[in-house]
Amino acid sequence: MTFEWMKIPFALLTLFIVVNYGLLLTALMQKIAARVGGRYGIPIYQNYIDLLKNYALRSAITHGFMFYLGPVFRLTGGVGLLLFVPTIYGSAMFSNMSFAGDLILALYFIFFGSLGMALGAGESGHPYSAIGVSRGLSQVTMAELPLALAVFAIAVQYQTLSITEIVAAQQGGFLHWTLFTNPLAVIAAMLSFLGSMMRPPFDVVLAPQEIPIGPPTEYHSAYLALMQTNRVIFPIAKIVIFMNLFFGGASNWPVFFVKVFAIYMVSVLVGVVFPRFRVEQSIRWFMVWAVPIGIAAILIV
Amino acid sequence: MILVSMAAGFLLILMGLYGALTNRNILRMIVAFTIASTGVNLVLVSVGYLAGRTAPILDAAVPVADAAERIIDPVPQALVLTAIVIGLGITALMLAYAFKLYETKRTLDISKFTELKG
Amino acid sequence: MKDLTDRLGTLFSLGDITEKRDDLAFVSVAPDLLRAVITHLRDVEGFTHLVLLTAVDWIEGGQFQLTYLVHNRTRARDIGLRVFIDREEATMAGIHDLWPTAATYQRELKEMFGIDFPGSPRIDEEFILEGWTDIPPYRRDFDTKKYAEETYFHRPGRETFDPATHMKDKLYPGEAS
Amino acid sequence: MEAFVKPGEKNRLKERPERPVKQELQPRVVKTPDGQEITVEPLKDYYCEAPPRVHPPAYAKIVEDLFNWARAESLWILGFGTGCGAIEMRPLMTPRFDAYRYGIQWRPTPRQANLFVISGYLSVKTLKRAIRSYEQMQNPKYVVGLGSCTINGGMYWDSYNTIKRLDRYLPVDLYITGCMPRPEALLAGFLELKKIIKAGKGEGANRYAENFDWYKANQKQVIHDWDMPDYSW
Amino acid sequence: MSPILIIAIGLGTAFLLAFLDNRLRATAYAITLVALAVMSWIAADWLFALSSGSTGPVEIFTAGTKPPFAINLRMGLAEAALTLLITVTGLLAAVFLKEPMMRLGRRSMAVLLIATMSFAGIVLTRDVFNLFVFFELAVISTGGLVLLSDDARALSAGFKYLIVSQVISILLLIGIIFLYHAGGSLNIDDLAAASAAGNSTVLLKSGALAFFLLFIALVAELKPFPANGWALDIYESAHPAFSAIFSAAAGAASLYAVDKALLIGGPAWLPVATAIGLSTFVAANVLALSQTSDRRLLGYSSVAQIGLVFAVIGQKDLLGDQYLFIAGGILLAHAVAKAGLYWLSGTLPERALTSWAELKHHPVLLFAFASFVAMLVGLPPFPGFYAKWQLAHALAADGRYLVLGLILLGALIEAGYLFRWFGYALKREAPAQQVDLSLHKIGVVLIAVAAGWGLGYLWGDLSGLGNVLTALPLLFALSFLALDWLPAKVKNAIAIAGLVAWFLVSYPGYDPLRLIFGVIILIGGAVILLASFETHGRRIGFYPSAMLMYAGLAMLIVAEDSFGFFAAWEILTLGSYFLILRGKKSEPHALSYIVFSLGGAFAILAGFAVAAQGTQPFALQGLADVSATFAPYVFILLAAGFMTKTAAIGLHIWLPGAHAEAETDVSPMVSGILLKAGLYGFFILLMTMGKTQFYGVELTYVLLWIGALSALLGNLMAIFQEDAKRLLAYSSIGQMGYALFGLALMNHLGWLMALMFVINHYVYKSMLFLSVGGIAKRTGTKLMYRMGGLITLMPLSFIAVLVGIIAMSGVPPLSGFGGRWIFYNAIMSSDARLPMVIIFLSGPIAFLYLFRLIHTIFLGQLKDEHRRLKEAPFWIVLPQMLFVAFLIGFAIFPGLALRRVDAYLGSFFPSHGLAWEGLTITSEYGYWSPVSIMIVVAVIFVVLLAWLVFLNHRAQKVKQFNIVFAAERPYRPETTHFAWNFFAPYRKALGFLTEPLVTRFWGGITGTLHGTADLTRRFYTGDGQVYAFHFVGFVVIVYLLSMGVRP
Repeated sequence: MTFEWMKIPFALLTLFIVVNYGLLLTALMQKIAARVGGRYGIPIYQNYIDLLKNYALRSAITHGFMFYLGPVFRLTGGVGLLLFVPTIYGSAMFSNMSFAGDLILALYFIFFGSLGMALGAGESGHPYSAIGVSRGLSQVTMAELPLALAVFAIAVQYQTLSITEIVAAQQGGFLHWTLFTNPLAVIAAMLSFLGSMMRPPFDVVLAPQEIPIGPPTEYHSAYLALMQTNRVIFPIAKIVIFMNLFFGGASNWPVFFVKVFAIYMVSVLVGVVFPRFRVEQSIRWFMVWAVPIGIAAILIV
Repeated sequence: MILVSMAAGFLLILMGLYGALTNRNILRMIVAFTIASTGVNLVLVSVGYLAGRTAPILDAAVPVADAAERIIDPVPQALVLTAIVIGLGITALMLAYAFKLYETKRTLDISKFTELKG
Repeated sequence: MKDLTDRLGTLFSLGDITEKRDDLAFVSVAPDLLRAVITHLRDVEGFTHLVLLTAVDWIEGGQFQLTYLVHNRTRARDIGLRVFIDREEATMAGIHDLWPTAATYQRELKEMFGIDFPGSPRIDEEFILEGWTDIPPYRRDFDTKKYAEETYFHRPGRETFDPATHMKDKLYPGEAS
Repeated sequence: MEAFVKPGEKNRLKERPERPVKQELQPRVVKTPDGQEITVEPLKDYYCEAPPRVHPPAYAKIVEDLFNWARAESLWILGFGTGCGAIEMRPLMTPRFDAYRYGIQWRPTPRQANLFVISGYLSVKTLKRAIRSYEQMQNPKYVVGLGSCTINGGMYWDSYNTIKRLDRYLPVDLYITGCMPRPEALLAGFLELKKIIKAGKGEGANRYAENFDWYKANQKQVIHDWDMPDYSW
Repeated sequence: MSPILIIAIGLGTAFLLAFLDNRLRATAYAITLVALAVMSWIAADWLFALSSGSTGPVEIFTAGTKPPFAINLRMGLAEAALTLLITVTGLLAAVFLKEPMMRLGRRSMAVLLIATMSFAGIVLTRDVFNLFVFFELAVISTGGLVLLSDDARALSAGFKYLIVSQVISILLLIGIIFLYHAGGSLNIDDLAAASAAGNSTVLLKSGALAFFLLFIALVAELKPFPANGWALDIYESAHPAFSAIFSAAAGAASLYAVDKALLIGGPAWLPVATAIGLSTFVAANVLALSQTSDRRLLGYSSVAQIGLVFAVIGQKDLLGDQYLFIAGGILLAHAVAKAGLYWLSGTLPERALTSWAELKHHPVLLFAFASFVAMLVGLPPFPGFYAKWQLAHALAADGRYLVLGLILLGALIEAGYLFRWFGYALKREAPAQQVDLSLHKIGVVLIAVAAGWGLGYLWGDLSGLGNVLTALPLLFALSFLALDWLPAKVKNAIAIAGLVAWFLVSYPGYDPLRLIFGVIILIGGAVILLASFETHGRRIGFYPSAMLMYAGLAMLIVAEDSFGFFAAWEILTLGSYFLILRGKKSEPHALSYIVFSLGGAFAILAGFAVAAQGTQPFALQGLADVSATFAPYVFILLAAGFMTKTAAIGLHIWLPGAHAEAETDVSPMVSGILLKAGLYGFFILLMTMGKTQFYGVELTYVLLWIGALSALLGNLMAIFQEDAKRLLAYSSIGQMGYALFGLALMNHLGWLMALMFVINHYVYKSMLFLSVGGIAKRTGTKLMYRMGGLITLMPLSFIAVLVGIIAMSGVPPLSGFGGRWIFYNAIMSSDARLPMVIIFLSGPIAFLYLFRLIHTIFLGQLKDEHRRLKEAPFWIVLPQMLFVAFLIGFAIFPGLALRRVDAYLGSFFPSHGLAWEGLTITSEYGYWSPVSIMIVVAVIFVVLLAWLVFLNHRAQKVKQFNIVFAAERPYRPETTHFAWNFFAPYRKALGFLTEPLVTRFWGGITGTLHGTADLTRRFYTGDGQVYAFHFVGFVVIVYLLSMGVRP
């Protein structure tokens, strides 16, 4: 795999598809959550409007250099993550920029956006931003652990760190998926997934009403719009990793849509049923439930 | 005879040591040490004594030629002499100390001189 | 309740005693006696809870009436101590050392009535009103309507009714008032 | 809208004596680590002093119409309940009324909200906070006055401590009458607001910026201890 | 000239003085000095003659006849050396004692002469009774000289001394006479010959008892624990010049007397000597821990050192021809240092240890103090160092591990209190007192210093292992002592030039591994030194210390044999100790650093000694061939030693304070560079010894766990720090844990990762320490919550920290990610799964403290007092910018540094290497293309930034309080800056892991030691009679024990 100029239009195409799918998907998920609560919910196109409105706001303020760059970091993290992971299995073009690095790159690039965001939020000087970041970082350390264990387990299982090869190893029927060949790792990873989706019970980072909404308290207008854009790309990019590692990947777009939807649903289903954990509670929860499963996963492969 | 004097010597040493280690009065300690060193001297002499021989003084009575057979071992005698002299020196020094100690604190109780410890 | 007021009467020289209910009585106390009485009530009679501290402006008599309402949790009864102080020199000794919450009441009274409690914490800070420059608004010589008219923009065209006549007119339009 | 506000209308109210600036906002001398003494002027050093700007609409009408449509369909309300009306707002989130259907949602921070619902009477003390919050919202932004208290003082018309006409202090786009208006009335009001916005008439923020001095004078008229910069960015 | 003249001159002059008019004091004093000088000259003459081989040992027969009929003296090499020591000490003491002697007149001078003469006599004589006579003369003259003191308490001390001496002399005389009775001679050699020949009468029955009495009486003169209270009182209260004699001359003489006596007793008595010596060494050192008076502490130390030499005498059977070298090395180092310290104490009017703080105003005296302390502890380049090295090897070769262990333990305790004292001198508030700077006193001290260094050179030459003092780097470092009068900027330029030049000279000899370390140490060191251009004035003491550390490091990586390695290790430890001690509040931390480091160094010494099994010199490569019996022990000892330097968890408690309290430019040196010494050690260890089993446990597996735990706990503790430099220090513990983990993986990529950590950690930790240091310089605090919002004022520092934390947290696209990528590839081929769980956890935790660092310092609310701050000084920013450039370059082209190393590591681990093709680096499992990552990220970033600027270019710049604050407004920056206890919920959840158990453990150990010392002190009641009892009891116990163990 190497770079070809043709990859750029395909990367943009991927981005376009994912943004649109993400906007609709997020709205759909909100609708589903609303239905659980007995509400009708937002229109399916509401996210487009919100995004457009925020991009169209006329005024903006800035707290400084890092504040300005924060959303850029954030969205770069999302877009980069999406592009560093092969989207469609078997398509040289939709493997995008995955020639730049393997699974490890993807796992560590997740932090890129968070770091920039945290810095930007920090420069806003708002204490709630800092509190939110503190909570988010605290929670993510423990939430990431089961994922790291699961990833290590399957990397050992397939003896490779290349995402493409991991997907390749799962082809030939759904029974070859990691989900069935290494269920413990998948369970551990999915528990970790819950923790990283900013949905209940792990949404104390944003905690609306309590610390307004945590890190982005000061963000607005186009900054917020960039972050909203990321908010639709980033979960999908993350889900793509999960899909590739655990659920056999996707060899075409329809399968991609279905699988992403299904995985996303997991966090939504959990989210609508459970109340919010405090940070130390969620850390303990991960330590007690997710980490042992992850350890078991790496011990038995 | 030798045994008696040696035993007496050791007895004196023990008495001296006992006295020196149990008496709190500095002067009594010095006296006790003098007794002990007398005992030491006695032991010294009795070790060198050989029954039936004469003092190791080479004069007309004891010609050089047969000195080895007739005199007792001269070395302990010499040692005793030296030891007595040295003992005297130390006793004098101790007495001088005792005097000075008494001057500073007007007491001769050894257990009162414990500014330095630990 | 009677037993309590009797007991109090033997210890302190009390003023009027009004028994409102079985579990509520009001006693008038001289300002310099208040502290003794209320401490006694708190420490001996078990009135551990300061329910409220409020004031009434008896402008006609030139007096402020302070009411200290204390509550006995175990016996479930209240006693109110009434203290009358001079309206012109409105100063009273605070009880914030007995109940820390009293400081807040005292702050409010300072702001709303202009009754001073020297030594009470933050007594001179603004409480509800920010930047108030007029006479304290709860004093009866403060004309709130006039103040509002002078201070705030009013929307013209507003009608006001006396609620009683208005309802009477509305419900029984035929009857002469 | 002009029916509500006549900017420039002369103040005919009693002048109040000036109050000195609060202690904590007065300049103070601070010692730096290397021993110099510098003066910190809180109002100047901590706050941006720039006045608000008028932000013109997009140069192309069609674009502005699109934007206005989006703004109208995406009303983000600041979660700030000023009076008893706040209690009438909550049911809007419930299944019974479900305001989310109309693109309405609540934001906890003024930075991200563009609709400020003044839900009931405003005491002078709250007015100060409401102004601050309003100014921290981003242009374009809308104000809806809820209930008679915001219109003419309502039952507090003769109170020494509540304002009687909101539109003298903030550029109100819409009043919803009632004491209190029920949630249905609120929904109806919001739909009306959408029409206003779509018609390109929701320019309260620009109106506020244009008549900033007038608004500010009115505000300072009642808020005697003005302990903030003129515009809270 | 005949050696007997030494005695004759001493005696004769003393007599002569008696006839001199008491008013002619100056004359008398001159005569005394001349007499002592002549005595010294005779001894020196003999020493020269004997050591050059121009003459052999001679016997002098006093009465013209041979023994037993006359007394004979002997002048051999040892005697000559000791006599010289004694006479020179006497001479210097006489110089030092000028004022009291002139005041007290000729008698005091005569007594001094007698004392010197009698100590020399004790050394020279071969006759037991003559020995007794000299001892008694020594007692009498001591009794006299004690009174020279200004201290009124000396009187009672002298008397106590006399009491015990009386008991001793009784025992001695009885012993002598019965020995004579049994052996028929008073001559030591005759008696020894008789006993060696198995002559029944000598060592049987009464003979044995007789020897015991003689032996124990002589041993008593060594002041063995616990029968030594009297001697300590003398040490404490006598005039320091006399205490010097008492410690150096009397101690040496008594030791030699015992040594001679043991000729009679034969090897059977050596274990007794060992036991008494060792127990005295350890116990006296423990007791010294709780002393507060300088002279009493020195007394305990003297007792301990003499005990050590006595223990060495106990190893005489083992040491063979090295005996004199070892015993002499320790004894001379002790004598010179102790005399020097006593003399130094004579220049200070107050007795509290802390009152030595006055010395800090006198760099020369401070240097003297440091030299003496190093001499006593046995650090290079002093004789004790070589002696200890040889001793350890001899002991280990013979399997006397207990002796070795106790000696090292005692030495460690001794180092503890001596360095603590040195710390007082440098860091405590000096009391209002004047150092007595009389030329003759200072001169005497300086002569002792010179003697120490001279002996160091001599011993280095004699050791046959390579003279440390001839190593070029060390000489370069020491030359800064002479250059210390230059302005700091000039010295800095010289230092940088020296480092670079040495690198240029030496790098052709490095293999790729050493090259990486070499670049970091020398070039990296030079870059950090750029920051030192910031300082003004002369910065006395900084450059010798820093360059000493660099010299040690430079010598470490070129060391081929264990001795060179160890010497370099000690040098760098010492240099870094002085460097760390320079920090404002670093006194306790520097102390724990040196104690841990020396503990580690002793472990290394023991490890090498066990490994060498007597082979000298022992090439480092030889570690590969250590027999399976010893291998695990060697591995454990060396690993423990290296772990004290890398501050692995459990041995880490010195690090945070030491790094955090150091000066701005010192922190990066000790963190970025010094820690690498430990890693280098591990490289050597693992390269040679590889996997080693200990009772079935794979030791590298244990290291894996230790590394993982260090990573986790180091990181975890870092996130709870409020002090920025402390945070970085704890983070170093974690980072070193990672590197250790990588090494312990024992595969190709693990090592590559460790190397990558070596490079990366140097760069970003140096950068961060400099940055934080620069900020601390400007803000005047290191507490993060007192900073905030500095981004606009110090943008360059911010960029450095930003780049540093991106690199450190392993977020692409900077170089930290490369480390993580290699790490994952490395663990893929490892079987150890469980420790990885911990490593996985510690990665994200690092993110926490890094964010905290950048957030609380640069973001958030700017404080009032910081409003006018300027960017950190140019010279502090410059290296940071170099590091930033390097980090970015290294991120794009890691191959420049790693490719060769990768190939080199292939010679150890052929499999699992990396393939470097074009822009992509490929491992067996995955691939990584740094350039592509950089480009993709940069393109996306720039596009999005352009988009945002397009939308938002008119954004209003607002100020710090323009935030939404729940409709309120902030009042003060302090209360608006969320910084203190930043990770409070984390503390709730995982704070239990950071309970300071380790600190408590080590605190418990030192507490127990101090408690023991305090308890034992109570035996020293100060009552002379009790001391006599102690002695008698000691005699009885030793008798019972020694008779019990002997047939």
